[in-house]
Amino acid sequence: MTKRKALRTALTVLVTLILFVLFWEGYKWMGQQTDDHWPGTGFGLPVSTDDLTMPHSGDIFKELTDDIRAGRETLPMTVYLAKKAGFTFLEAAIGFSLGVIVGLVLAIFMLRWRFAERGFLPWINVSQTVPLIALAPIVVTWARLQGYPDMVGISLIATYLTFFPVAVSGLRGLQSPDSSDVELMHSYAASWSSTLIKLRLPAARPFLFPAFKLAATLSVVGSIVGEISIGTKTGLGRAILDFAQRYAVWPERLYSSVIAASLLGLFVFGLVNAAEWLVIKRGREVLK
Amino acid sequence: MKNLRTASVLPPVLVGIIGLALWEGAVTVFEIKEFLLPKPSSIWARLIDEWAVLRHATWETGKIAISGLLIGILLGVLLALITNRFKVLNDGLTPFAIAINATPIVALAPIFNVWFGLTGTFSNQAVVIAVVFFPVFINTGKGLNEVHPNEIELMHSYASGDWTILREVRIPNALPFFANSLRLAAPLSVIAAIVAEYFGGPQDRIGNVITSSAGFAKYDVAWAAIAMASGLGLLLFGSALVTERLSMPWRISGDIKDN
Amino acid sequence: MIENSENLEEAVSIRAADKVFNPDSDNEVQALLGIDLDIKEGDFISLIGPSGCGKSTLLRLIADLLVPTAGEVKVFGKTANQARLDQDYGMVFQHSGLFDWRDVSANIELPLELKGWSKADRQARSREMLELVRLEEFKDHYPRQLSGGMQQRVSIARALSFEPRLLLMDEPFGALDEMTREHMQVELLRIWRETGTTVVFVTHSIPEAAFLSSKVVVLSPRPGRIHSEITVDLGSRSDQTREDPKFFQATTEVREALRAVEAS
Amino acid sequence: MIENSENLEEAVSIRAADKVFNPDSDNEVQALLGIDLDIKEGDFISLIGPSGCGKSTLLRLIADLLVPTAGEVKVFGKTANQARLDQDYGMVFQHSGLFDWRDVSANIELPLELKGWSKADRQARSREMLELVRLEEFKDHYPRQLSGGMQQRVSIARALSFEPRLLLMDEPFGALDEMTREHMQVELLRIWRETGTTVVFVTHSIPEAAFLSSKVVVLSPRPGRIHSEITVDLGSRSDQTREDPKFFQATTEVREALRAVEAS
Amino acid sequence: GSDEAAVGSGDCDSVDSVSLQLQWVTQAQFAGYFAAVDRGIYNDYCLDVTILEGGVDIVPQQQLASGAVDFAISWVPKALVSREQGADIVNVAQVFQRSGTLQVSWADAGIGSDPANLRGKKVGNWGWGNEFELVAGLRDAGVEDGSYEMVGQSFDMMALLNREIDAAQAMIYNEYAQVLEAKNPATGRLYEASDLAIIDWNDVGTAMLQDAIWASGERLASDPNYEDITTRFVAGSLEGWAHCRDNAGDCVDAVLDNGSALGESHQEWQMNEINNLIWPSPDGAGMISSDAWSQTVEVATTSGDLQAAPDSGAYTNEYVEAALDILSGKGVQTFGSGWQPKSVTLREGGE
Ligand SMILES: Nc1ncnc2c1ncn2[C@@H]1O[C@H](COP(=O)(O)OP(=O)(O)OP(=O)(O)O)[C@@H](O)[C@H]1O
Ligand SMILES: Nc1ncnc2c1ncn2[C@@H]1O[C@H](COP(=O)(O)OP(=O)(O)OP(=O)(O)O)[C@@H](O)[C@H]1O
Ligand SMILES: [Mg+2]
Ligand SMILES: [Mg+2]
Repeated sequence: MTKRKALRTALTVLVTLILFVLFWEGYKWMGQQTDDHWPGTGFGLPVSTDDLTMPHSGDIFKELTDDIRAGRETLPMTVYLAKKAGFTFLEAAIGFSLGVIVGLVLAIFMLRWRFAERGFLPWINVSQTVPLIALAPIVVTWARLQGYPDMVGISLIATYLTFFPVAVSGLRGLQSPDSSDVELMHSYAASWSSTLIKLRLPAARPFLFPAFKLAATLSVVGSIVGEISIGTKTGLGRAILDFAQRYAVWPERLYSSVIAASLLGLFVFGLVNAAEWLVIKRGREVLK
Repeated sequence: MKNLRTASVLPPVLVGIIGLALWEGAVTVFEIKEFLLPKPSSIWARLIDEWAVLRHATWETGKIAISGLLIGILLGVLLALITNRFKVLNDGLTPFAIAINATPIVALAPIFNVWFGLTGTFSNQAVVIAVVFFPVFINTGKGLNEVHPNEIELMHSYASGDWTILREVRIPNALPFFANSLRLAAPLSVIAAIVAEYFGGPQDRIGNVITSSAGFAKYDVAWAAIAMASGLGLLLFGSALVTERLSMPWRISGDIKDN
Repeated sequence: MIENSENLEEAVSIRAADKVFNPDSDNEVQALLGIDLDIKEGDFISLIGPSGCGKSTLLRLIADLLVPTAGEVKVFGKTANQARLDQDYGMVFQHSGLFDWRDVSANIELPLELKGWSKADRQARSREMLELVRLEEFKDHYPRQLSGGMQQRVSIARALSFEPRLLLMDEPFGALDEMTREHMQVELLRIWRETGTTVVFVTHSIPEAAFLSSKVVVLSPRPGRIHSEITVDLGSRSDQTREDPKFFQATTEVREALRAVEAS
Repeated sequence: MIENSENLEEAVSIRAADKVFNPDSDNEVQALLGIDLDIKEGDFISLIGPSGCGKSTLLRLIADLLVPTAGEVKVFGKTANQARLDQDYGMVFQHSGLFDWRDVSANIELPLELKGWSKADRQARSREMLELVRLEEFKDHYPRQLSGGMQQRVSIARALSFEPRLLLMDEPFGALDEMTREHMQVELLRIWRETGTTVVFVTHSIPEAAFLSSKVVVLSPRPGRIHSEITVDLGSRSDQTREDPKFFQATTEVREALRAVEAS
Repeated sequence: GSDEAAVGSGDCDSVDSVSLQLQWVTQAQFAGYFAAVDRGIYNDYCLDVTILEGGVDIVPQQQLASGAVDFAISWVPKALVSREQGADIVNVAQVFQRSGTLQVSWADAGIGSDPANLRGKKVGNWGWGNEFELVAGLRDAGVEDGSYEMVGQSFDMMALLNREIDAAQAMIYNEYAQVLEAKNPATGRLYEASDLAIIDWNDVGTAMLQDAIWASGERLASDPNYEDITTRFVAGSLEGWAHCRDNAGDCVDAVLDNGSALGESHQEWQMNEINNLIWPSPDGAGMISSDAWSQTVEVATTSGDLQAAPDSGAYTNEYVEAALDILSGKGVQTFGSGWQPKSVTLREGGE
């Protein structure tokens, strides 16, 4: 049953992908015929269809198999991007772990003191409107003065993006148990901390996992942005920056690096999905 | 009621004041250089000095953020409605929505600049739309989908068709989910608009004020601009909350648990 | 229109109805098997039986919310589908199923709105209905501001608003406490008497079935079949009836039928 | 330790207890007023009364989940607080309150875990308890995989696991259908007889109160007071008892007391 | 440290670790430093140099002033504004003697090489302080504020290629080459220099000093060891640049080895143009010419970007002079008087 469903999903994704490519090429073809106008009218198309603005999808995929010089060696683009993605994944993983810890600590802090909840929650929101450009120098300077590599600074930037959904949803999750469940723990004369560990944290999991999924993609975004912001030798962010600078001469490369970033995002999303299944759902299906 | 309002306004204000005081104190005591992290008092001074420029820049950026936000919301809701109607699309499109969401703005902005042009506003609006659209689409879709089967059965018992069910059940049911997505999307629209401005376009916007002052390590001006941006974000967040309250009278009046 | 040859006094008539869920799959369930049931106009029928025996399924067959796998269901001599399209019945679910976003009178007016009644007519009818269920003062409240019992009364008012000839109720009082429940039972009987509708009532409660019905239908599970039908005659019932030995005897009779069902 | 002068046979003794919620504010509620109640060891007491009359509040006072505004509550001669810290009672809530993420035996072991029992001891005890409530085969199931009645039995097993001398139950069978409910009542009586604990049982159901209790305490609302105490003596009860005229008489007595309460 | 006689000989008692912050990612613009690391030149000066690449949000002079790095590469005007903000930094070697910034337009647009023709045009620039020369040039040409439209550019040259803007800012060693590596859809061949017109600020007279090595003023004043390191670092760097002048191909390799994603012909072009900005150095490489310095300060103060002229501590030739002494002792040619730019052929995509 679930196998069949997975197969169907994979199939629909594939079909959507094919439709998307057909749409891309169809639009491009139409624009080429009509000199970027809607057929039969004088109205211009919103996006022009030359090979620089919209490279052929085939060229983009072909780019993935072409070689690129990376330092002392020359690699196929897929391997090159995979290596960069691996590095970014590492940063994202650190950022994600730290973000989850910070988010949970904040959530627990706000759970414990109602005043803290009211006082901090709006500011946690405000924090996300502060652009990284103001924070990156502080983070990097701090990390460098401590003697840490820049990768730590990048992970901290990822942390800054990931802690937010975890703190907000975590708080809601920790507050989710029924008052009767809390009373039950109270009736056992359980301490605040054992109530937290035995009741609130497990009860928060249905709220936490969606937040983790969001946080996971955000940790990738944060790492890429951090790489671009701080500057590293490697990572997908670096690839995107390099290729973005060279868009005018080699647009296919930017597209392929963006595709790599999206795939990495999907991958971490999938990882959290799998973790959720392991932690919450396995063995607990309701037998009908 | 009045009591409630002070109770919900006082703590954040207090925390804000204490936070700023700690910030000011830390910069002073640890002799943190102002070109790294300026004092709130210097930021305030710059805010006053540069008010005319900042106000204009905030207004220009605000227009892009708000229009992008509105279009993004519209698009998200529309797509949610369509995928709800045609379930197959949902399976196919959700992974793409996730993929777009996992694509950082810095990667999208250069491409959108090429697609939609550098000199107009649409390339930046498109970045805002791409960022806003995702939470609206996912949440609203969830709200439209997760309807109590009883309510559907009730409508069937009235011999209602899909459209009536959509209007009478699914849409009202999705409102709280939609409202929740607005809370997320509102601050996001501001940051997206600002970051998009780093990649070119007209130069009288808040993102340019931030980059050009940060480029010389004039971080007091940069932070003054950020304060304006945060204000804009808070304003949009507040509007989202007000819209939520106005559009769902049954929620505030009924929820005893909320108090 | 082809005149139907069946007796028009028959409100519901079910012949050899089967219902199989998820046929030909791993989790096939034979929910109902060979159901024959006739309900006369003006009857008050209760369906009772262990959990999962198919009570709700049977009610949904009558409501045309489910289609029988075999056999036929007629309502007022028409197909169940036609009866649904004609809005011949009103339905009350276990959970009141009110829409949170509509206030009390808007909830009651919902079916009338869908039928295209004018605003004035709708308001007049909803006022009438609110009077019937004694909630006049609460017309502008939202469901969440009402107690469970009040919500259930609104739900009944909604089902009655367009004067259906048949009322289908799936454990409508399940969520209420005993005192409110007993009160609602008396109310329902009053409404039934006043409006003369036919009622099919699903319940888990033996005293409730005995107190309300002119006939109690006991179902046996796996697959759901009709085990027995018990006719009750308590005359005109009031709260006093519950202390009447005849009522006590009726409950005992139903209980024994149920015990036989469970044992089998 | 100061020796307590009260009779040690008294399991619960409440003197002139008041409970006011949100005192001195707009939404002040006088939930209980001047409650005097003595419960002997080994008693089975039911609390019954209209919704909102303060039954749950009274139970929570005994459990020290709430503190009385005035008056005193003693449990086994100690303060209620001391009794809670000593884990002298087990509590069962209306909704089973099992933790979804723990399987059946882990749920039962929860209070033992909190008391720091060793793993082996916990497992031994949970096996014993599962036997008592007849769910041995379900030890590895998760709550959602069980029916409501089974969940409620797990919840009772959990409350009994550390052998409390007092069992406080707040409408434990409220969510069950009538047949399961009657079955659970018989089970509860068996457990009560076998373990000899004292039970304080909140219910909405008149037959349930009459069937289970050695004494039914009827509360009147706004503010909650004790209206009357009705002693019931049905001897050793079984399913047959429900068809016994003595049972019928007891229910009638309770119903009349309740009606008097509602009228006032 | 090392004793006087041994400086630059690779004969070290101990090695000092030093970090250098660049303004941008690895490319031939920084070839001298990469070559000095990879070819062991810094080792000869008993230095272990770590090069930190720049990022979009990293301000090198700020990293230097906050103590996170030991030296930084930054443009003079930007660094001076930061200095006015309280960053205690000193220019210790002016590596680029000339400005590499151009304003590029299409030959057929009629803008040519005269900034006055930018009136009424859409003028691209990067912001971030890269626009000083442009603004000053327009002012000097009598093009008043508001009579042209300033438009921010992305990193790439698409806005010019799509003719969305009339003139784009470009570094002669990078973006300008990018245009020449792109295919002209009309001809199917690469664009040629004749398709383009350039405004060169060196010719207009508003050019400002660009890449220089900056050191911490506070540490120079208080730490003799840092002074010593500064001299050795400047010497090693200049030797690296001299190496690149004489062995351009080797330096392109060093840059590519360090992971630049730019293609080989593009890097060759860049190396050639960078050399052209450094050599010849009439006063010796790295020497800060007071004329060029004054022009830079004047342009920046007139525009108001700088409030006042910096104090005399903003630059010093003390360390360059010491370094040049060492280099001449080693026989390194530091004037480059015989320098002649080569002609580099760009291939499609810069490969
Ligand atoms: N939509 C469905 N899909 C599959 N099986 C179903 C479905 N609805 C009901 N069933 C199965 O059909 C049988 C009868 O269910 P039904 O809900 O009619 O019982 P019921 O008598 O109303 O029980 P209860 O008293 O618990 O409400 C059960 O075994 C149930 O699991
Ligand atoms: N935490 C509380 N805060 C304020 N008022 C409360 C609180 N708990 C209970 N009350 C009020 O106290 C009164 C008694 O409530 P209680 O829950 O004890 O009634 P009950 O008899 O258990 O009712 P039910 O049968 O509906 O469970 C009610 O009016 C209720 O609204
Ligand atoms: Mg049912
Ligand atoms: Mg209660």
